[in-house]
Amino acid sequence: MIGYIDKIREVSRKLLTEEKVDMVIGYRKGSLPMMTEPCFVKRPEDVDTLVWDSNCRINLAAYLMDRKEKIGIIAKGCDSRNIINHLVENKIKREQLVIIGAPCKGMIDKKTVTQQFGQEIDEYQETEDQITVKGGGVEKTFQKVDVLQENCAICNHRNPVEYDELVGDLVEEQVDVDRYEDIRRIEAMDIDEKWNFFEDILSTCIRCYACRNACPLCYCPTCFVDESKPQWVGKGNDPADTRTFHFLRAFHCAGRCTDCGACERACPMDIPVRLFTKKLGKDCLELYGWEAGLNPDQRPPLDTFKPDDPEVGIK
Amino acid sequence: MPVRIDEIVTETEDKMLKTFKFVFLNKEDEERFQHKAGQFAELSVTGKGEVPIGIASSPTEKGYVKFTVNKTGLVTRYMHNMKVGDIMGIRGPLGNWYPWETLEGKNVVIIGGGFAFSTLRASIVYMLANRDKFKEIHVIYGSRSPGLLLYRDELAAWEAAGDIGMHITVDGTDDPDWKYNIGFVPTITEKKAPPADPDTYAIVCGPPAMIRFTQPVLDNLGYAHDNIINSLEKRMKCGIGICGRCNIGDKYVCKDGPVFTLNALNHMPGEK
Amino acid sequence: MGNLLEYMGIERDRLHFSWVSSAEASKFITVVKEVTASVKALGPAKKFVKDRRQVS
Amino acid sequence: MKVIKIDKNQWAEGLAKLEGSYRMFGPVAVQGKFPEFRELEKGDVPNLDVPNTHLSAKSVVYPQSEVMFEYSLDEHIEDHHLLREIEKDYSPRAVFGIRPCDAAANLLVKRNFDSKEYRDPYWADSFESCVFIGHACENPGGTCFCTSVGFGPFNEDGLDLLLVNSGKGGFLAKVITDKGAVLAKSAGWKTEGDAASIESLKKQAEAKMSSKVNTDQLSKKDATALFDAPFWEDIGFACLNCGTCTYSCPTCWCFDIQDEVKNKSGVRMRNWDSCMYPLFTLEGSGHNPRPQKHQRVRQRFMHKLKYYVDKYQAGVQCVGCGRCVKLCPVNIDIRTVCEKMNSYQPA
Repeated sequence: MIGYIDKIREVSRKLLTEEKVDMVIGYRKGSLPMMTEPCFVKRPEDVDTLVWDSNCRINLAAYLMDRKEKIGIIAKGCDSRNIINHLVENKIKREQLVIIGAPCKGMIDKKTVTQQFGQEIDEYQETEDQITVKGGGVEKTFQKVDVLQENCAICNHRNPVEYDELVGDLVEEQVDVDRYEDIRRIEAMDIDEKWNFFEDILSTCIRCYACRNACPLCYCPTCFVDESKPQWVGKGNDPADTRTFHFLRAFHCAGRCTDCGACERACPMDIPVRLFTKKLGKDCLELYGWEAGLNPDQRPPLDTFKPDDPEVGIK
Repeated sequence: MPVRIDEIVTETEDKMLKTFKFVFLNKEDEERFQHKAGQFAELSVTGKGEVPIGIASSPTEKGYVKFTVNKTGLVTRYMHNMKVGDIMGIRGPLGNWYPWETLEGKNVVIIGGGFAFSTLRASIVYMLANRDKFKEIHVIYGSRSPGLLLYRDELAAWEAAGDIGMHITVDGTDDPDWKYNIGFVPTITEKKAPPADPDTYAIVCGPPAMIRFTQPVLDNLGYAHDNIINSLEKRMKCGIGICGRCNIGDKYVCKDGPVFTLNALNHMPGEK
Repeated sequence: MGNLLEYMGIERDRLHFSWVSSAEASKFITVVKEVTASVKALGPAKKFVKDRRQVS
Repeated sequence: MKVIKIDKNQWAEGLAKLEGSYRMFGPVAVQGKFPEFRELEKGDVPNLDVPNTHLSAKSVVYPQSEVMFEYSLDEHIEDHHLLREIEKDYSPRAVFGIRPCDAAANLLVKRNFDSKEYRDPYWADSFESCVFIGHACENPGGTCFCTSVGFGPFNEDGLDLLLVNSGKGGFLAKVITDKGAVLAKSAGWKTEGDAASIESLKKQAEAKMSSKVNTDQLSKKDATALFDAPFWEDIGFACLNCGTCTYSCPTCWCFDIQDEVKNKSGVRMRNWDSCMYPLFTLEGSGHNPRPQKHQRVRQRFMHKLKYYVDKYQAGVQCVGCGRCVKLCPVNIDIRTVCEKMNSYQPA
């Protein structure tokens, strides 16, 4: 994965020079160690600003919505699945896109590394399997597999699902991952335990809606929380309103969420909001055998009806 | 300031605009509410919220205040279902006003369109009550059709009185008895506006498209940008310049505006 | 929806789904009886209830 | 100015004494959660070991949700549909361990909420009820740049007392205002301390500041030229409009006003709002003067680094706490943006 960048720049330069695309969406170096910043490149001579490392966490599909240009876009497994979502939901046209596939072995979780390092990180380096961080006169090396983002660690679609170019060899998919261990643990709780569990994790929510805004699925012109006629949910930080928001947001992502982790990454309070969306992912998988963003020609389960759909709880 | 709804008049045939006449519950509030034409106030409906609306009555009309309210959002929709006698609130007056200190002794042409005519009505009534303080007064007012004109009875009365030049226009009509102009406001402005003069001021208030197309007309006529006065609109909440949303550059439309000369607007970032 | 509500800690029996045609009067009665009975059995909802917010 | 020495025991005793006469606020660190700034529960002590709270301390003076009025919609009640003022608790508050950046931020925000023209009673009353006991930063973080915006790790603006670690759980406290002196007296802190050692610690801390930003040219720039500068699309591209920067910022003050009704009784409240959201400026007509996300990003930076500068002639609306830099999920960095604005020359 470490060597992708030459190929990324080469492909981008070619696409821009031959005017096959108006812009390439990728990542550039961040101002902080272990950070990259999503960016666009419009001129072939600027492609060298593009970078690639294990900090390219952001889901670039979030930047495609309603764009009119022809776009080259770098896509990991999750990005490509969200691009497919956009195609299915008519948010962008396939002809507009040149998907530059980047088979992914998972992105590093900066929060985990910072926590385990226990110091402010001043410098960062990585090799194929390891990362090394320095700061405060201390240096520490981690195995990448130990510090992946949680959603990357349990990812079973690391290769781009759809692509026009490929910047590296396809990687082996993880087959034996248990994606829903945490969900089952909650499912096993009794009803009040469940309630209190979520009451606790949502107690720090500041209702900034960062999870929604960062989500590549959340593109409604007016979100239900912003509606005033009628007003579905109160705008203060009352726990009942907060929970209503999280519950409904998750439900709006049912059958669409690719577990890209954008919501949790954006949450300034580190609330594990994926616990909601993953539950719905699990239900969709178990009830309808569905995983989102794998096929641009297939409608998602919640907007189709089949006579043999399981009728859960319908009397 | 608590007020009671004293009268509700449906202004337009699409029933989207109603004029509310409020009387203050407390006499002291009435005395404290000293406004000038061009200002606005926040109308408050408990349980729904507040909405910033231009004051349609002139300070010379005593004992009540009037607001013309377009049915759009949560509060205005609710207001359209309220009845005479209902209690609500007014917070104001807020914002600045048309520069009456400057306008005295000058020619004034008022150019308005659609339902943005309410503070212009206040201005006209105010000027008529102080008619000797102003030189020539012209009013160019247009709407899409005759049924959408606000204050039709008053328009007719002003026209009949003859001490101001009234130029009413509609974009189009199939009414054979329509006796006024037909054409867009910019076109009528071109024909009817008085010639530019350092002593002639234009007050322009209307939908963005009207303002955009009237501007070149006034430029052609030679109006200096200091002599063109605009009134702006923004989403507002506090009305006193502290909640942060209605700024253009370092000016808050609710407090430093809504009235700006075009010259001032030219020196502000283009976020209108 | 029921799944997610239950997952969050809302009693399953507070939410019911049913298909009832306009011609199925007796089914409608049965369903309503069932719903009211199961909700009554649960008692008043204590979750998702908004208290008067505290004044700070 | 007086300097007092407080040892570990005196500190604990003092806090206990103050508990009776002040509402106590301070940083609290709960295992597994971010350190936050809030009102202390009885017997809790402020945790002064945390580098800085995750979100700013602005909520002490300016809570995220605050009820302003209440009313009844029940027509049987005499004052139905009329707003009633709410009794508020503005008894003295002791705010322990606020960092100099957050304390200075209050003064910046004060220009908005408590000016010659308008005095916001909720903000101003609550601000005036506070005694701010600051905690100097001996080890500023890598994203801190307070010294670049006119403040510093030992800055005293907006503080009544400044605590400096003196080892072994004790402090040196610099008395800055009378309010601070009164608090120190009622806590029983009176041993004279060494003012010179504070000065030397201050120099050491300032020397550790690694991040520097230039703001000197901002006031000279033309606002419309900066507004029309070509770099905004590039700066704003990555932004997800998540609003984290505004909610974590100690100097962001924008709010929204909302009514909430339950049965027949309702309240009018205000909540923090954010210029990152499209709804912030959406007008009733459907027109939005800032429909694009880069326009909203531009607004935030222009407000902090240009409009505020022009309006008050008192520097930028930023105290260099670095929270937005650290928390931004896409690494938009106000320092980079500021440099771009500061060095911008229109073509």
